[in-house]
Amino acid sequence: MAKKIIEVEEVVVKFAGDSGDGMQLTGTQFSNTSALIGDVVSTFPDYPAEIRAPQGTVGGVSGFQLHFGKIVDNPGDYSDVLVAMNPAALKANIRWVKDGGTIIIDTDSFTDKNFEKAGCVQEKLKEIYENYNVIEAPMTSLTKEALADTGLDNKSMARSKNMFALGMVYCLFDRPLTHTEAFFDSKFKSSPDVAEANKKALRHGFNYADTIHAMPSYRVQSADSIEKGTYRNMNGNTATAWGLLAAAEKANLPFFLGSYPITPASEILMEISKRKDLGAKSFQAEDEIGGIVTAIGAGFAGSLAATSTSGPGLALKAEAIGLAVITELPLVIVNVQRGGPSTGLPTKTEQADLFQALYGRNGESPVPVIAASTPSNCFDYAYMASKIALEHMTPVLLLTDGFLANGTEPWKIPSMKDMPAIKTKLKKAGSGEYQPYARDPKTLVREWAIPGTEGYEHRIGGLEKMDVTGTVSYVPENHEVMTYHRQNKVEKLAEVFPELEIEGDKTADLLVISWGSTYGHMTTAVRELNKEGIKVAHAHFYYINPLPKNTEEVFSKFKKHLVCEINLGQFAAYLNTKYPKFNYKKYNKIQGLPFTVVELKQKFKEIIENK
Amino acid sequence: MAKKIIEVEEVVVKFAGDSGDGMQLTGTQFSNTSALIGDVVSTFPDYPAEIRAPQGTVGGVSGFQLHFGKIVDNPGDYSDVLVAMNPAALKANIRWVKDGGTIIIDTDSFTDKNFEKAGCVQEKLKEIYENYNVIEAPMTSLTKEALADTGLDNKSMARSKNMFALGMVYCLFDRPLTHTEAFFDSKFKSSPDVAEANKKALRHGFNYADTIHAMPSYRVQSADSIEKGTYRNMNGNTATAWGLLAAAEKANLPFFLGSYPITPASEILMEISKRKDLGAKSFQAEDEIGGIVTAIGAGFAGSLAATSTSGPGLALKAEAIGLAVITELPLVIVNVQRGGPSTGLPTKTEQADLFQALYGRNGESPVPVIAASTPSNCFDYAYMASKIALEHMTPVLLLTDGFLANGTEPWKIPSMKDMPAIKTKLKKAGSGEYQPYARDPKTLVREWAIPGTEGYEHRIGGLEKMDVTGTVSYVPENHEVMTYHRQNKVEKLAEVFPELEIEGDKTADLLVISWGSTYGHMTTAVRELNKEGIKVAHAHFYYINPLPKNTEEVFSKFKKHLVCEINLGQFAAYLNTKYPKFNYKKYNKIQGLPFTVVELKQKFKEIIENK
Amino acid sequence: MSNPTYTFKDFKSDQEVRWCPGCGDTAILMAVQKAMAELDHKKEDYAVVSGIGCSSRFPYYMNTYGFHGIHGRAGVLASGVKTANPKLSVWQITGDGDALAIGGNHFIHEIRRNVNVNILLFNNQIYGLTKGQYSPTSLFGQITKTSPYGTVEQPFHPGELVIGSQGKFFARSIDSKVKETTDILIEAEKHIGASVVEILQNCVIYNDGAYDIITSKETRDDNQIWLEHGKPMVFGKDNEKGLVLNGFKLKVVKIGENGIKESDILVHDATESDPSLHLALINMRVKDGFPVAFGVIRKVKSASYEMLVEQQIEEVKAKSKIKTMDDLLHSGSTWLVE
Amino acid sequence: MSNPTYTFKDFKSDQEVRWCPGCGDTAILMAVQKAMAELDHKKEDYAVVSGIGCSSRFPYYMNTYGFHGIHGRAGVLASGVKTANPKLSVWQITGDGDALAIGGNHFIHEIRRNVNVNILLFNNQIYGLTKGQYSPTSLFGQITKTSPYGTVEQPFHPGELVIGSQGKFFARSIDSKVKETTDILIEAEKHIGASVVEILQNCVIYNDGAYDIITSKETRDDNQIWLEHGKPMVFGKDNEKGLVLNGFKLKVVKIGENGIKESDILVHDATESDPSLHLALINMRVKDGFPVAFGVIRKVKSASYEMLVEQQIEEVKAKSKIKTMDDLLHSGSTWLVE
Ligand SMILES: Cc1ncc(C[n+]2csc(CCOP(=O)(O)OP(=O)(O)O)c2C)c(N)n1
Ligand SMILES: Cc1ncc(C[n+]2csc(CCOP(=O)(O)OP(=O)(O)O)c2C)c(N)n1
Ligand code: SF4
Ligand code: SF4
Ligand SMILES: [Mg+2]
Ligand SMILES: [Mg+2]
Repeated sequence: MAKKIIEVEEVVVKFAGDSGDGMQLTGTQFSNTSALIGDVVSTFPDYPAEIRAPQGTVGGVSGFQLHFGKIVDNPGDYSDVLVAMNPAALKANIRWVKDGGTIIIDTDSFTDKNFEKAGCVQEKLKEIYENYNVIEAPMTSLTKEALADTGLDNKSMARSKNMFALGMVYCLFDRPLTHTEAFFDSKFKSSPDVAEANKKALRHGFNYADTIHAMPSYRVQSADSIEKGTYRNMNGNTATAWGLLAAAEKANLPFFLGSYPITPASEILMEISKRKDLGAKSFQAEDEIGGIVTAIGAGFAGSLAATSTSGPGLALKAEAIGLAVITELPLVIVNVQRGGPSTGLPTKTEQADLFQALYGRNGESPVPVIAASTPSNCFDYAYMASKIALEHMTPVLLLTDGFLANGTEPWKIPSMKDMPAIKTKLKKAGSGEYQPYARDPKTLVREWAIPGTEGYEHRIGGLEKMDVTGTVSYVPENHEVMTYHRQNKVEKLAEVFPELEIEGDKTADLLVISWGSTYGHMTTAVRELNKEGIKVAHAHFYYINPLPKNTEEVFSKFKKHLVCEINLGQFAAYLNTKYPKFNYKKYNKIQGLPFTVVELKQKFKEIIENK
Repeated sequence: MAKKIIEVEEVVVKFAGDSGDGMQLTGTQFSNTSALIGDVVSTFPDYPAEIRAPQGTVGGVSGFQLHFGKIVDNPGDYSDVLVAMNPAALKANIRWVKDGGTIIIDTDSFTDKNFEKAGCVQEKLKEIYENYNVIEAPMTSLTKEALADTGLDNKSMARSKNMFALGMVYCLFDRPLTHTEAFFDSKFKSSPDVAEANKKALRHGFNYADTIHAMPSYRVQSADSIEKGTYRNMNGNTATAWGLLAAAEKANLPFFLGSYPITPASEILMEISKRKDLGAKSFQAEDEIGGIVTAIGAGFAGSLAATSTSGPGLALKAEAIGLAVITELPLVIVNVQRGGPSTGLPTKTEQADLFQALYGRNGESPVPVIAASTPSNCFDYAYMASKIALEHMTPVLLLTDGFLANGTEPWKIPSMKDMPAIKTKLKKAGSGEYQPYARDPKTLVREWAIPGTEGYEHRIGGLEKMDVTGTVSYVPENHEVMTYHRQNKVEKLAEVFPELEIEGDKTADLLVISWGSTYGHMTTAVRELNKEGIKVAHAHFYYINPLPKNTEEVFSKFKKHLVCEINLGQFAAYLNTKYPKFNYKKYNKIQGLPFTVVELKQKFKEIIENK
Repeated sequence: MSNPTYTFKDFKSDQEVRWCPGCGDTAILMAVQKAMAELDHKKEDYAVVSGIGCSSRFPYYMNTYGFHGIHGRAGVLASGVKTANPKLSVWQITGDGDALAIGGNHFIHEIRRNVNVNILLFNNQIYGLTKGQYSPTSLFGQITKTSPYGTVEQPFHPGELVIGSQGKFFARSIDSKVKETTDILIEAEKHIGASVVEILQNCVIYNDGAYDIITSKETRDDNQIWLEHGKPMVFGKDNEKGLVLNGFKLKVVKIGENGIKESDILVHDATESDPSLHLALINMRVKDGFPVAFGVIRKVKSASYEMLVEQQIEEVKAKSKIKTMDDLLHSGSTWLVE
Repeated sequence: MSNPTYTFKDFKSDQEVRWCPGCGDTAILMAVQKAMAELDHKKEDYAVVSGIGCSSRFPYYMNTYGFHGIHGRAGVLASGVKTANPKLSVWQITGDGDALAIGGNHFIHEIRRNVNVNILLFNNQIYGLTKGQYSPTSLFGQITKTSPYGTVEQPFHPGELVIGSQGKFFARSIDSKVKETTDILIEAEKHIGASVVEILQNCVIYNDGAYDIITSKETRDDNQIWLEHGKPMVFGKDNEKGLVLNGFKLKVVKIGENGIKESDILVHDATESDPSLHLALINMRVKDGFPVAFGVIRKVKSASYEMLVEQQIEEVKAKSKIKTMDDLLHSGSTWLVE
């Protein structure tokens, strides 16, 4: 796959609407606020060509584009976020929105009449929904509703909808409202009700975006020379859903998802529920426990079964994961991490469920853990998770996070025939003796006889089972035998997992270490430093339990080891349990946000210099 | 507290009943079976003095005592397990049962009439229930029921109840039935129905003990010279319940337990539900989640609140523990570990929930973890857990296990006035301004204003909160601040935790390391080796998160470190995350059983010799 | 000590209400604040607890003690608070997802135990906060984010589930009817035991108009019946329609037609302990030609859990010799080592 | 392909039955084995799943595919198996603790969804496996290991909860009545949708005699009524008693007394979709002077969840252009890089 970079250090936002919609004011407010909190900002207002173009037409669209971030030196070409107050604004600006970007629309003005005025058709919208992260808001009516008790007339109320829009964008980027509020207070000193109305609309917009768990789409772009092929945009949650479906098709098994909605994982369930066309079954359970246990039931019955959730939901599934471990059934558990603890910051990203994924169960219950690193490779790792689950008869935990789930990037469409084969452990009727816990001596994997298969009736369950025969057993030594079987079965996966690779300058003293969604920022930081002549190497982990078998060997080649994570150092602690001989330094950030390349580079340099 | 040793390497069992009850046969079968699986056995049959003493009288009691284990050279003085087929048998033998030992009685024969014959009164039984682990079984009727379809007459059926009793004892000690089955097959070759009946009764007894989750009481005895004072017998679960109650009384708070029954933790709930006399409230919830969340509610409302469970239940509580972490409410979570994963070996002991206790939650959610080491010090650590929870406004996890829960030992009764003071963080009405998340700068602890207190109305919850004020906040930097506050608050406990102590020979090269219920075996093994002139030192951990602040210093004094656990090495892995510079060797056992002193000594010697 | 008098404003917290403009939750907030102002508790004695959902943000907007819990656990949070301190007036705010999906078990057990909590179920027939997936009260066939081809599940009827769980108090209201809701809430608070108030709540974003057939100007007179204990069950623009028994079923009749007199109309008895008729009233639906029942449908006296707990404690305390921890420590068999 | 004929012995597994001698579970095991032998499925098409409890050890004793799950999750385990493979005959074994305490939520949702599973609820009004704590069906005031002074909670009535959850099939039987239980189980299996069969089960160890008042020789004729669809609701030694309507309530009458004729007696209609009368039948209790109802009390036709899922899949498949994963990958907007 082509290398990717992530450029969330700088963001381009465009506000677009009718000339009367107050887009210039809106844009100015946003840039001032950004500047005040320390961003570099570059702006580009574009007024309609005609002075008095008819309302609602493309000619009448007024726009304000701004580019903000740590290092910014132009107003940007393509925007990450477009606010379109009407169809004309959308039509005029859509081709300048980055693939997979976020588009916020005022649904109230997306009427047939306005489409007509803009000279385009409603149908067009559908396509846009597919390729962008569209956030809908009936801004006009919500603003009116919000201001209903201000005593303002209808028109004046509607005029504040630009502030509603601004509030939403403030929410997406965690901007404080204070600057704009102060602006209105001073501007409308003499008519405090107008000031109040605008501030109210602003706050309501902010709250609205918060309430509906609106999230910005993280944009990811291919950087290196692009391979030939057919491409599409892909976000992490859809990629995950599709990866699972692809594995089921390849393995020639029905697919079953048992799940319960939770931000930011709900889209996986939403996507699978669309896929009735491929025969996929989605079971929206009453809770997360129901989600995983129906999946375990479906796995027992012969489906490729999965469950999808985020941190609080994973906590609820802990007991049932243990059941899948001891019954040695295939199951994929997708955890889309978000900011914690508890409900925490549900719409933000974090990598703090690693400990939970590795250790969050009673007893000795080992589970393979793998992690995707870009939105589109969620497809590959969801596929791999399924392959491991089916070939090794084990639950597998796939970690993604809010950053990947909502991130979008162009993706070269794979062909199903090129996907690696999946050889299930299905026991065919009439294929000789069956012992539920007899194992392949090399991989320690048991066979899968599913209900409906004549002659292989047997019982499984959560009580410890006798080696080979699978009857209930309390024999002390047998428990030890089975505990090691389960442990070794997972550890042996290191034999089939790909080896750890090093990117960047292999002669460096410093190896920076990462896993999961930090890949893009890490690799960019390393590449940029290398270009600047600073030596640094990078090891990124996709396979976490077990670790790639050459890990120790790779680590040994470097003098310094820096583990970078969006948590307080969970992977670093885990590495200590496996390879304690290295002295891991840590770089952590826990703000619900990804790293920035700038801060990474600075940290790397610091470490390199402090020899 | 006096040093304790645990002598589960050898067990004394006595079968006692009427002369006609077949106790000699029963005892012989047990000793033969034990010998066959490799135990050393010493037996002592004692027949009634009179040849034909009246049925049911003390004079007519026939007994068979046997002592088995790894090192045994007499039939034992006091028995660990007494099987009493009638009141006379109980009366005759009760004073030879070790304090807190297990007594299995055939309730069918404990009739008024039989009590009269034995010359004692029903009431006596009550006392026995208090001081021993009594396992009831209507053996006569269950045996008859089991043999109902054998065609045997009533009397012949009843005669097999000794085999039912034997089956129960086999179950308690995981003995195979095969030897006794073979014995009957050959003895009653000519009347296979009789053989069948006896085997059936045997199996039913075994299954019965299994079904009702019957567990042997582990016996623990004081070894060193006994301190003056008033003593009583104490088992781990009662001690835990009483420790919690004592803390509530000392802190002058109401006590609330939210719980759901689960082996081997149910007795804590059972004991608290008896304690209405002390005003304790026990809430038997619909599930474990209800158990902990009612407790969180009670903590919010101003009680010392606790929840008790075992591994699978702890898994279900994971999400709610996170809520207690982020709301910073006092809460004690008791986890009585059992054999896992999943349902695993519910009646057996294990130490494999350490990872879960430390890491089993979403997000960064640190919780202090402490562990008791003997049945009676469950009282002290339950008390300490409560003290930490109340003084530091945090959930605290107390780990015990099946071995402690069911273990009994003599215990010097403390006086409430000598228990350490507990200073709650309760905010009194009219005591100035209140900010929910303002903290004591030294300990980082917040104050506790409870509903009903005038003027301090405020809101808490699972979303990230603004530092100091406690309003909902999504500000990135604030999340980082709060995450570190929570982390540091727990880490600062090392300041108040007692330092790690070393027992045994401080000049040794080898430091053996342990935590939790292995203390007794470890300390005995160390002392015995020291007596033999072999140098070995011992560090036992009661405080696990955070670790005592002198841990590294203590470890540095030794060349070799051996971590011994009843799991696959969880504490060793945890130590690696904290002090990776030591090379921890591991000794693990995972058979649902405690270590034996013999195997520990052997292992220690091995390590010492392989320099 | 007499309680201060309050106005609803005393119950407004300083946090800005963050629901979507037009969301039915806002009106319910007003009704709760008004009810509390009229009731006889001190402000600090109110505890408002919730789970997770749009509706569950409620406690933040109340100037009382508040606890925003975790998803589905409002019922046990409330039960814990009330059992620990029976003096508090405990209000539980929960959504159709929070109470009936993930929290279904706690909901039915809280009702069975009859914990004296006011349970306000905001039923918008959708998961609002997570952006529009179907809930256990979404209609059969409803198209939502997770049922793009329509659901294949029959919804729960909250009232029916309350009856099935031994419920002693059930009332129904509509978000927009602030006055009626206020009155019902006051009655719910005064009732001892678990009082469930289902409030039909419009989610303007993900399920707008779900109740139009009941609430719209044109249909509301025919499609709503407001029950009052001791009053005949009449409805319609001029109260010209009513309910009568027809074997073991209900039937809508017109007064004056077919010889029906006003005295033939059923009189509402909310206190009847047999649940069958209440169930029939709860189950009336527009699609079957019935008006939907509102008001206090069921209100049956029964001891509440936390009171029985207190009572048992008093009884045991009176009898037991164990009064203190020291007593307990020395109870049973002990021995002296000298 | 005709199915082999079986005897109940074909369904015995080689594992020894480990329940206490005399435990009611043993008789139920026999009834299930007999029912399966009579039914028309192949042995390998039975899946028997359970939660945790004495009763939940059941699958080990059946020579079918079996899954002993975790506590409370029998309902979702069964739902997953059945939804994944609707061809299987799925039997769920669960106790009063497993189904109604920790598993209460899955229980009510499984019923609401109407998943075609046979749900056998072994109600012994106690937690057997964990040695005798009270369960959600334990009687008010019952003394158990966790209620040494008597419980203060009203029990659930499983049938009532089934009704509250939109239940379409509910039957009641007694462990000792193997023949009757067998017949009911066969009817439950043939019913499409969630069929709940509550079996009153005696726990000889922790709650012996809980049902004596219903089952003892002296009282059983007066305290049991076995309902049959289409038959009058009569009971008593000589069928001399019966049930009639009394307003919205039931009443016990004696045929021949007060001018009551046999034709006055209610005729049982299990298929009536309105649940009110079924609820009243379910709620009859000895202490109120009623016999306890047994047999198939409610059996109403309704599409089952997994069938509707299959149907929707077929419909969508027929319409959609996406037939394979490759189609999906190339659907929507794509572009070519050459
Ligand atoms: C354990 C857990 N699972 C899932 C979620 C995601 N979640 C939050 S609110 C909600 C549903 C809300 O629906 P409802 O209770 O009806 O409230 P509404 O938003 O409609 O008022 C869900 C699924 C969560 N926060 N926690
Ligand atoms: C998560 C979890 N919580 C608690 C338990 C302990 N437990 C096992 S069975 C049981 C109750 C059994 O009662 P019931 O379902 O009525 O079955 P019975 O034994 O009476 O047949 C409990 C509480 C468990 N195994 N797992
Ligand atoms: S999404 Fe719906 S329920 Fe939530 S605040 Fe908005 S209108 Fe109300
Ligand atoms: S404890 Fe009760 S329910 Fe369990 S097997 Fe024994 S008799 Fe049956
Ligand atoms: Mg809702
Ligand atoms: Mg039971």
